[in-house]
Amino acid sequence: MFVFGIPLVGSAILALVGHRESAPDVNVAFSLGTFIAACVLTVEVISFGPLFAWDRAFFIDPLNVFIVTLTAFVALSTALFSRPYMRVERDQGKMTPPRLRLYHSMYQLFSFTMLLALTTNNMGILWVAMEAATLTTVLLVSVYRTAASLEAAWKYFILCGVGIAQALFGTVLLYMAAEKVVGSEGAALLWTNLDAIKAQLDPTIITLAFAFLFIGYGTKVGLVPLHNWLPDAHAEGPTPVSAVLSGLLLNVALYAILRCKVLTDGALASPLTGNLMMGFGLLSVVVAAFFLSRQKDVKRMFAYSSIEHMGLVTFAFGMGGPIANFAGLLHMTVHSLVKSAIFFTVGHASQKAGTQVMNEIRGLIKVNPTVGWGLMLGSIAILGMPPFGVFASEFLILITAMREHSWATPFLLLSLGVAFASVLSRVLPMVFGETSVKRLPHPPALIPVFVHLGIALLLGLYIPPYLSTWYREAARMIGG
Amino acid sequence: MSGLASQLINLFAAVLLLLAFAMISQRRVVSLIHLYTLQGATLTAATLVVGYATHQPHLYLSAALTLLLKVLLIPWLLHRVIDRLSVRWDVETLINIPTTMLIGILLVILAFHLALPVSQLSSTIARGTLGIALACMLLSFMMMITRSKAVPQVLGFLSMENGLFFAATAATYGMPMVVELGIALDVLVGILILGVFMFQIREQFDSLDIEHLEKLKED
Amino acid sequence: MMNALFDPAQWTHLDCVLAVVLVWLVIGLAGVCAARRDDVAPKYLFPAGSLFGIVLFGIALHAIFAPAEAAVLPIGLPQLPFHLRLDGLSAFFLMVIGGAAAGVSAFAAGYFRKIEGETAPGLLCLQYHVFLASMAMVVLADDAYAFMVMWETMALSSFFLVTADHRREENRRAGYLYLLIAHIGAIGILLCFGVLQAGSGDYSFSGIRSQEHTPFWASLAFLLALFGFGAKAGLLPLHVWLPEAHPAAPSPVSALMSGVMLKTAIYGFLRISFDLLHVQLWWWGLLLLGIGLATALFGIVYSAVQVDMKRLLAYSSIENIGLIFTAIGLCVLFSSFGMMPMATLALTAALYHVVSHAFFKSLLFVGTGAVLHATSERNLGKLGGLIRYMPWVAWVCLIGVLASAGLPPLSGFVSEWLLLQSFLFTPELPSSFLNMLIPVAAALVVLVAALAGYTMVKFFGIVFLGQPREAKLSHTHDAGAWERIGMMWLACGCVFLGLLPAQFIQVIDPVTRQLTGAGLGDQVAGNGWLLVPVAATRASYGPVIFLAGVAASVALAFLVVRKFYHGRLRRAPPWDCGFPWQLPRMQDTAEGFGQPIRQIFEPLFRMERQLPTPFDAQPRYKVIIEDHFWHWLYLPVARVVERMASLIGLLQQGRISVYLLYSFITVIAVLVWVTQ
Amino acid sequence: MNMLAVVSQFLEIVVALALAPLLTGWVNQWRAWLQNKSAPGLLQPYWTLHKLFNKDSVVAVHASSLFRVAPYIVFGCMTLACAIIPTLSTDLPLATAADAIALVGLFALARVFISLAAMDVGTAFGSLGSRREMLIGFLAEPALLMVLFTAALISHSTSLTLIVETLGQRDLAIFPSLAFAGVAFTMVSLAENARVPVDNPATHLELTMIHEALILEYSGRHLALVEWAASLKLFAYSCIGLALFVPWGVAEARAPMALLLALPALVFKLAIGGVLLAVLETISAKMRIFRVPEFLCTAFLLAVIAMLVHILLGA
Repeated sequence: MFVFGIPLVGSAILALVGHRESAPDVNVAFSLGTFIAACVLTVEVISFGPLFAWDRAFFIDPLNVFIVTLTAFVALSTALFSRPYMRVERDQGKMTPPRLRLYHSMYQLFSFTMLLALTTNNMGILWVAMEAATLTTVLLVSVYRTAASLEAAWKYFILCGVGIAQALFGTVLLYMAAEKVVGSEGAALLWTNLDAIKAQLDPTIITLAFAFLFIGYGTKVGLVPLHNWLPDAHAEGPTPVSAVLSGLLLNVALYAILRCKVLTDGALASPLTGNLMMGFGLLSVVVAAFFLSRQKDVKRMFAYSSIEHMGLVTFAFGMGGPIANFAGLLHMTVHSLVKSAIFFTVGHASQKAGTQVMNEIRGLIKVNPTVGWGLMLGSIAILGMPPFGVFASEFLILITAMREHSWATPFLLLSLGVAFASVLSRVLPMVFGETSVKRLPHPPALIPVFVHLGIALLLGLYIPPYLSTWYREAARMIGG
Repeated sequence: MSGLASQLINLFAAVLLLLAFAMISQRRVVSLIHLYTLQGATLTAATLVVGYATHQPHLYLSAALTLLLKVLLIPWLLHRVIDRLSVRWDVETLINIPTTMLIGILLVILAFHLALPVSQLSSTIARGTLGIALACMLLSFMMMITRSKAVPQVLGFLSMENGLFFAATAATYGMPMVVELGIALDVLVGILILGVFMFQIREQFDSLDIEHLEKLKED
Repeated sequence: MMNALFDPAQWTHLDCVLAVVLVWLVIGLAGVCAARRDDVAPKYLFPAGSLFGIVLFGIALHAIFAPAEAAVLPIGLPQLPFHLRLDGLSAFFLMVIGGAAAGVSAFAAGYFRKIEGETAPGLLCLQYHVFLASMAMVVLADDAYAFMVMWETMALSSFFLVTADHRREENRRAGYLYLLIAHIGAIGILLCFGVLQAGSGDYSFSGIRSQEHTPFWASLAFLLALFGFGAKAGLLPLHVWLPEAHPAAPSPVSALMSGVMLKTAIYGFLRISFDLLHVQLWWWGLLLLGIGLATALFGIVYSAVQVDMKRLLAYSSIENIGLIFTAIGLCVLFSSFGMMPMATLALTAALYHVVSHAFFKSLLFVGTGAVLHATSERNLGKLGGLIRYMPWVAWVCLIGVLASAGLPPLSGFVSEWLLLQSFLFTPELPSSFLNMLIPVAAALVVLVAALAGYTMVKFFGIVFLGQPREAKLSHTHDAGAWERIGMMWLACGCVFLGLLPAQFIQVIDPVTRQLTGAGLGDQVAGNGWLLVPVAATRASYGPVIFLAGVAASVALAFLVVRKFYHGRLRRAPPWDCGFPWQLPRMQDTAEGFGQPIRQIFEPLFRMERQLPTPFDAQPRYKVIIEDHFWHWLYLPVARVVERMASLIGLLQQGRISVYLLYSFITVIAVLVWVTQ
Repeated sequence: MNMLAVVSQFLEIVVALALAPLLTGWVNQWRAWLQNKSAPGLLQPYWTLHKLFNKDSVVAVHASSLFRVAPYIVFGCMTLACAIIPTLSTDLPLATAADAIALVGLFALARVFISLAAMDVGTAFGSLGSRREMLIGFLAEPALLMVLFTAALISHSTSLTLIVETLGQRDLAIFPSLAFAGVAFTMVSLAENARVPVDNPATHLELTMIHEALILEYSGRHLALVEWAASLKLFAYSCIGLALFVPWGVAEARAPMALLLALPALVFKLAIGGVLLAVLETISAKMRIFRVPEFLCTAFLLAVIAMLVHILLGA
């Protein structure tokens, strides 16, 4: 289980040396290691099927292994991106060595908690990991120690803490329901066991449990109206953190919800979970779209776009069925790729302009064409323009919605249109036009951006067969 | 025997609920912390009883944990914080106390109503207590909403945690050990971070009034 | 299979077309790779692209008469790989794309030599060829997903081309408006497909074809298609992007957008309403007729009052699209009453106009491009007298102008002639109400055609004739070799389409057979140079003889005059009415030329005039003409969205207690909801 | 197409070229008489043309070749127009090449060229004239076409020869649609041929002139061609009018005798028409240029009404 061993060690080491000049490279190195381990793991799972570790405390199946790989990958590229970014921050005096040390060790610790949450088989540990993830990211968000970042971190902590508390209560209830069936020992919280006996779980308790779990983890997914921490945290933290928040944390939280959904669906006959998820998903999409149309701060805007897309994914999983689940997983993938890519470019852009206010960022394409085009293409992609992958998943989601829940289609399309208009009208003047800002001391690392966009593009035009089988497997597991 | 135990547990549950109400109605920060300590103590006791009644050794451990954390460590930390920051008063609440109480009662009713079907199914000796735990949770949630200073908010958060613990203990004889440990760790780290935050907030806004924390919004 | 792939002898038409598309993409990539050297793209790549345009033209022309071919590419969604199909309809539009692209690319080779705006020629080359390729793929696509992907790729690439010179704010605005409306239209199309598949979940066109729709769902699909494709084609009231985007783009791109891209919208509309839908209701036809006529009239009237030459042409494109939709509407009307021969006639008119508009409008746009290059002036008020300095461009443009004015014996006239012929059939419709309505429609069509003449005279007269209104114009240079070649190709297109309608209708014949089951080919074939769409006793038109007649009498007159009289000629200054201090600036202006139109059609405009008073120190006359639809449709929508946004903004006022309250209420609500 | 067809076609063109100036002269003479002026001789137009052909043509220094080509093209268009309108016979080879719509297109072609030529010199008058000419044009053309459509609907054909044949064979029934069409047509032809009340060929008053403003820069042979073309246009319009509304006496195919009879009939009809035109011009007053659109819109509406009436009453 190198997968989360590496980052754990990494965080420990970086906690010591994180302030050195070489720290970013060490950071990258550890992320790389994690990624390689994840790839190995993936290969194993693809070849030998689901596997357990440490007497079934850990458990890998197609569903989580694909998120594991994604997480490791995005973590790696973000680490790559943060090398020059943090150097610039340090030169600009925003980051002092102790803060850098904190940042790096927390970064690794964060990816550790992510992977732990993903791979654990124990719903309790899942909760612990999520809470730990919250704590680490709180530190990451507040790393600048500015008034704004403190406020953001405070809100983030309180809101998510409360939310997570709900989730804990849900877990308790789940445990309570489970132990009636399997008796009270630790095994009663192992997801695999629960999955095996989910049909016998008591409906009323499970219903309550899911309600709490959904609200709890839904807070971390950023579903409206539990989303209020999200834009602040994204806007005020360092950009790499915004990238991982959008790209990873939300995914993992959603993953937790999915695990619970599987159990609950097994226990209940009613489409309760589906309806809940569809309702909140739709609400998030619509509200976020309108929020998008009034943003001034670039990172804040893309944070809202994350809310919108998470809502879309939640809606997709809520609809269920092979196509919708497939689409949801696909959308998770492309969203975290594209969104993190966008945050990379945005990071450079705002570093150049020295502000995150969109009206003061102009003519990127002139200063640094790659950043400009990266942001342009990224936004185009995130807005669901073909030939990028986002369109593929949105297409699938929409056609499923048209077939099964046609009442929802107008809302979805309306909000997609509004979102399109809003984001495009902000991004165009930022990318195009004239400007007077100069280049940065450290050349930005833009390979990640274009790698991400490239993959998204590929997924839009051609989904390799093993990938699609893998998605299908996962979709089936979610209960397609 | 178990009858006695369950009565005891119900008693503790009632006490917990009482304390929750008390916390809502309490204005002074110091006494809030005292109440929180009491809550912790009650929780410990309840855990012990349950553990004794059901012969679940690991509950003793968890009771010990609770004692360590919620009766000794955290209150001590909080006391240090408020001494350092010299915030002994939380003058005004956002909603005045009587209204809060009324809403609180409604919440309790709701919680019982929700928990009733569940607790009927529950086979444990502490059947009625789930509703109380839920009620405690909701009450402290409401307390977080109504308080406008940082420390009381944190206290609300913590007592929420207590409610959860009680639920875990009463309804399921506690979570698996590893989970308990994890949760405890999280709570500890959380409270440490919060402490640090309060100092930072203080030095940023030279007050712990979270009305200062309203800059980030949709304008 | 593999060896078939490597042996061109075994290639089907579809393979060839795909090969051309690939080559275009490769050329584009080559442009980026060679971005360092600004002369590679113009010198080699664009000519190559133009060459393959001709190739595509040839293949498509051949494929029209061949049986339909289908293929499935291994790319796309797992559930829905790219289906491709090359049938008569798509081949026809491929021909249009290839033909126009050939000329325009050749012109572009000369045009993109200097860097236009900010985007380097290499990158432009990529965007340009991706644009071409995506248009070709749109007409090939045979399932919803492939269609949507290509459709949006087309919009995206053209959007980047429109914003090529993004330093100007209005260009960015134009690009934004364009992409936005294009995207909203695409949403409409997507919905339309959703309705068409009728819950079967099969999004390949063959699957959609096999569905049966009730009139209600069919009508819904039809309306959605009308909305979606109308947004792209520039139908009222979704036309607003067109006059903004066309001027903003580099001229070859405007030529492609106006000449070809709008036609892909026509293609999509025909594909859905004739191929995928099996029923046709008479009121659809009426609706199309109404919208088409409104668009045509609106377009030409606005075109007549423009002072920017590219805007003028853009509005004239709106007019032509309107005419095409009028013809389609007539066709739908006829076919809904089962009068297939007449439907075929109308459809032929529509398709004929598609091709001729593709040629003459591309020609005119590249003409403006040449002028823009030479003078860097788009404002009619600052041009004039260019026929003396750039005679090539002037005379070639004259052909385009005559064609676009719908004058015999050029291409524009043929399609209008066919359209009017089909109008003359309407009295045979079974519904008297329609019979009463149609003559008015016919009258409007004629009015539009006549106004087109007015507009084109204004365009040509003010740009090329008269005296140069600016001093700098007197040392402008004529177009370069590549530009001339491109323009000549397009001009030849106009002339041939004008002179050989009978022959060209043979090309349209398979398409109409596919769509309406009938064709004019056999009918027309017998009469040699004469075009006899229905019967010799009904109507006939022989452009060649016509031209011969005019030419003969011109020549005769010339010879006779020279023979019996003399050819003496004296040059003298023109008569100055006894006022010798005349300046070129005193010539009639574009505004002046449009003034009668402004007066007659006043209600159609939203004008704000600024008239000088006798006491002004510097008297100035200003008139701003705006589009009503901005104030009727677009601004209100924008306001509504803003209102919603500001309302929603109240949700987030930064107070953490309120946020907690949200969560709290949510918890309670969900709990209450789940427990019952 | 047989010999006779060729002969009649040839004959028509010759007759048109020959008679057109005469018709102009005839109208002018009558107008003068009606206005108690001493009239110019009947053959005056011929002398004018002869004189103009003999003069040098003076061309503006910066006039382009378009300016010099235009008169020939206009002349050619008008000749063709006269060739396809069945005046003497309905058995015309050329008529198959251009039907009623093409005829209107032909007029439009001529108009566009003359207007462009007028703009070419770039004097104030030229562009003013061309603007007014196009203004009249775009209002008159639809009206004319509507008139022709009415006839076409009656005879189920847009080919002029067939229209004339169908109309000619009918007995003296009154077509109400044709009545409307007739009025509309008269108004249109007044406007198209620069006649009072729309334009006054006799004056060179800047504010009012249209046709004269167009050709102001022309002189010598070019002017001669333009003038000749103008009279050809008048001739053509009169012939259309006659063909539509008094189609009797036009020779059917393969009837040599009728062909011989057709000429005097045509001359007679033209003479009457000319007199009527003169009377019309005398009794009506020149209107302001801004009134012209209203005038023509009326014509346009009348023509449309004519079509509607035809569809309504089937006549």
